[in-house]
Amino acid sequence: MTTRMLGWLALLGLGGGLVAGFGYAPREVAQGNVQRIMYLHVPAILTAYLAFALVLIGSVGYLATRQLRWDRLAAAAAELGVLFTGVTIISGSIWGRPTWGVWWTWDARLTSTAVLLLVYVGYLLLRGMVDEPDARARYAAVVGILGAANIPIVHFSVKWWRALHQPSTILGPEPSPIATPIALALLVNWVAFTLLFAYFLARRMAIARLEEHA
Amino acid sequence: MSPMPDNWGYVLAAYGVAAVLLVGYWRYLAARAHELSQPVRGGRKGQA
Amino acid sequence: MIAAHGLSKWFARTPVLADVTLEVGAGQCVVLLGPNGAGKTTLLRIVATLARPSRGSLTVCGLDALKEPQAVRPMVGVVAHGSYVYEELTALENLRFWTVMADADASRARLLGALQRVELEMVATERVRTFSAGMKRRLALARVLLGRAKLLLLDEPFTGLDQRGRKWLSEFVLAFKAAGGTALVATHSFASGLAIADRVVILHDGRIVADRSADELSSDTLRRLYDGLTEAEGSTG
Amino acid sequence: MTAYARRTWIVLWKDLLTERRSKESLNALLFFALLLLFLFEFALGPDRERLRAALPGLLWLGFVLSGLLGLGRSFIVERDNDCWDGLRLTPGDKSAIYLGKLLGNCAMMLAVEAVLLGLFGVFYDLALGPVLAPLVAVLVPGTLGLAAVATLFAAMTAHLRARELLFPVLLLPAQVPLLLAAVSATQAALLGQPLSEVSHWMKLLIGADVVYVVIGLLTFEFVLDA
Repeated sequence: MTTRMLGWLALLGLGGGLVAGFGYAPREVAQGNVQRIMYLHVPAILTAYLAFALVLIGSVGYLATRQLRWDRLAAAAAELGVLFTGVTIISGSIWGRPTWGVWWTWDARLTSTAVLLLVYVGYLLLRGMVDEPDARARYAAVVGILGAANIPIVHFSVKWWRALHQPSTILGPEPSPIATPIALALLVNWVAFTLLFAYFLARRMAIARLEEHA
Repeated sequence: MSPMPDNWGYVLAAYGVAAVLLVGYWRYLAARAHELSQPVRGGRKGQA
Repeated sequence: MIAAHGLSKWFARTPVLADVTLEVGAGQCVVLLGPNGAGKTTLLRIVATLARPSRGSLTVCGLDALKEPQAVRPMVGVVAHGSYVYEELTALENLRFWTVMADADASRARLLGALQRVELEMVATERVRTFSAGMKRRLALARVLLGRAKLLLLDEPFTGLDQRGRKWLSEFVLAFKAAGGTALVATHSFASGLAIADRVVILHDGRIVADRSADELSSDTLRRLYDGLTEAEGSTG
Repeated sequence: MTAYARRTWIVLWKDLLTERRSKESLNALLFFALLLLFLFEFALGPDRERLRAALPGLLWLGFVLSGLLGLGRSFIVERDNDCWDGLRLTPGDKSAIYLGKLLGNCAMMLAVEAVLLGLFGVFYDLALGPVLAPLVAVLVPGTLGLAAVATLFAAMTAHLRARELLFPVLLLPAQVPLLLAAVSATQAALLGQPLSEVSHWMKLLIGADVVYVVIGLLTFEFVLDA
């Protein structure tokens, strides 16, 4: 079964990611070992963005074809997007505590990620409250499209809003040039997260199919 | 730029919470799939 | 006029229509009978393009109603439980709204003419809030008259009408038919239904259990047929 | 006038006429705006300077909360007598209905905003006269964006069980960027700064308006129609 294979592959990747993040990559000079949270945080947010892109694709696909498999894609991707956004925010918050001294700061990136989380939690709540599969798919698709179109608007508004009150965050716009081993460890973890995402997505979509026909 | 203390506790916490979330989701998927693969009990006839 | 083949509809996992095949020729009036929950309203809504069947094919006025609902809509006139009227608007304003929405001529004279045909010209500038159910239904029929509908779909049109109102409505349907229109009427009123029907179709539990020409049915035989069909199965369901 | 414009106009006409006769939403909303004013006062204390500093935020909070109440109801009138079905059966482009509803909602929101602004002016001794023009230049695009998304979501949630809950839960996160932009631009306007100093916010407002209205026009058909 290919889904099962994907699962083992993801597990293998995550193992490799841990080895790369803790064994191979060196201790970062400025931040110390706390920086290793990055190997969790960055792949998680990249995966979340992949998920939200798939929500958009599934939404447009459903409205164009009216085939429920597109809706299943959007629904599964949204759920996973929320999951990985949650991982992103929690790991970012834990990283922020020793780095900034606070659990939560209205940093531009944390804030816009939190807004995204709220948008897609709303999406999932909406899905839970419509019983008719066709209406649920249509409404969800509209929210999915609007949510995706909103991502850049949210991004810029939050960035400018922060710039207004506080010119630059401690992290700066981009963390200073990344050393090759760190970049490599990030890459391994990113691949592992993408595999895990693909595995979850396949299983979630299969379950959605069963739910429809049950 | 002074090097920061190691803070392994925070690293562990971050990975721990992430593991709980991801494994929790995986178990939820497994439970749901198991539930759905069971034969439907008691064919209740619905009335419109 | 209507050619439905194998229409099925589920709400969630509950089947409401099961494999309904129905043909209605132009100029016919077909009456749908059946107990509550038999699927009459669902069938009408599907034919009206207001709902999509889970399975099956549907042609209305020679057009594929599932692929081109937009093309079908100008040709069907629907009067359902809700009569599509706004309570705060007057009768005339309601007609004006729907006529402009349908992109037809909304001149005052034409709207008043339609109100005259449904005998509402005296209350043309009264708010619909004050209307009885029967008056609202007549207003809805005036809306249909102002369009280009060739197919009239009525859902329980006799409910809440007195003797005179039922007679008036029957005459309205017969006149619509005489003018070349087709009608599909869902009702549980035997006498009123039979008075306008060319054909009677009985629905039960989402299936067509009888399809008879109205000529061969008297009110009594219809009642016996109906009771036999709906009770026999009803006891097990 | 094209058929599209005629349809848009008749929807707007019907909604405004209904509202004028029933006064269902507007009266309650104006009263609600007055209540908000008192609430803000009680929550922040009588310190006038503090209230003034928070004014742009409070103002938009008031608009958004009124919007949640008023805009969320904008399709309720279509539920009575199944008018919803009637709208679905009308031929032609359904986005005309959205546009008409959107214009009606904008009109209602702007009326509430004008009153709320006037109340703030009286209670907090603001000289609104000189800043009125830039203020309007911010209020109009801000309101349009708010109403564009709200109209779409109101149509969607109109016949759901938990409408009152779901509508704000969907609308508020989507409106964060608009709120940030509008509050910042309103602050500049109230301080008498030229709007060119906050041109990035104005561009964001207008850009967001375009995105929201276009999505509304394109997707409304799928919200309305089966």
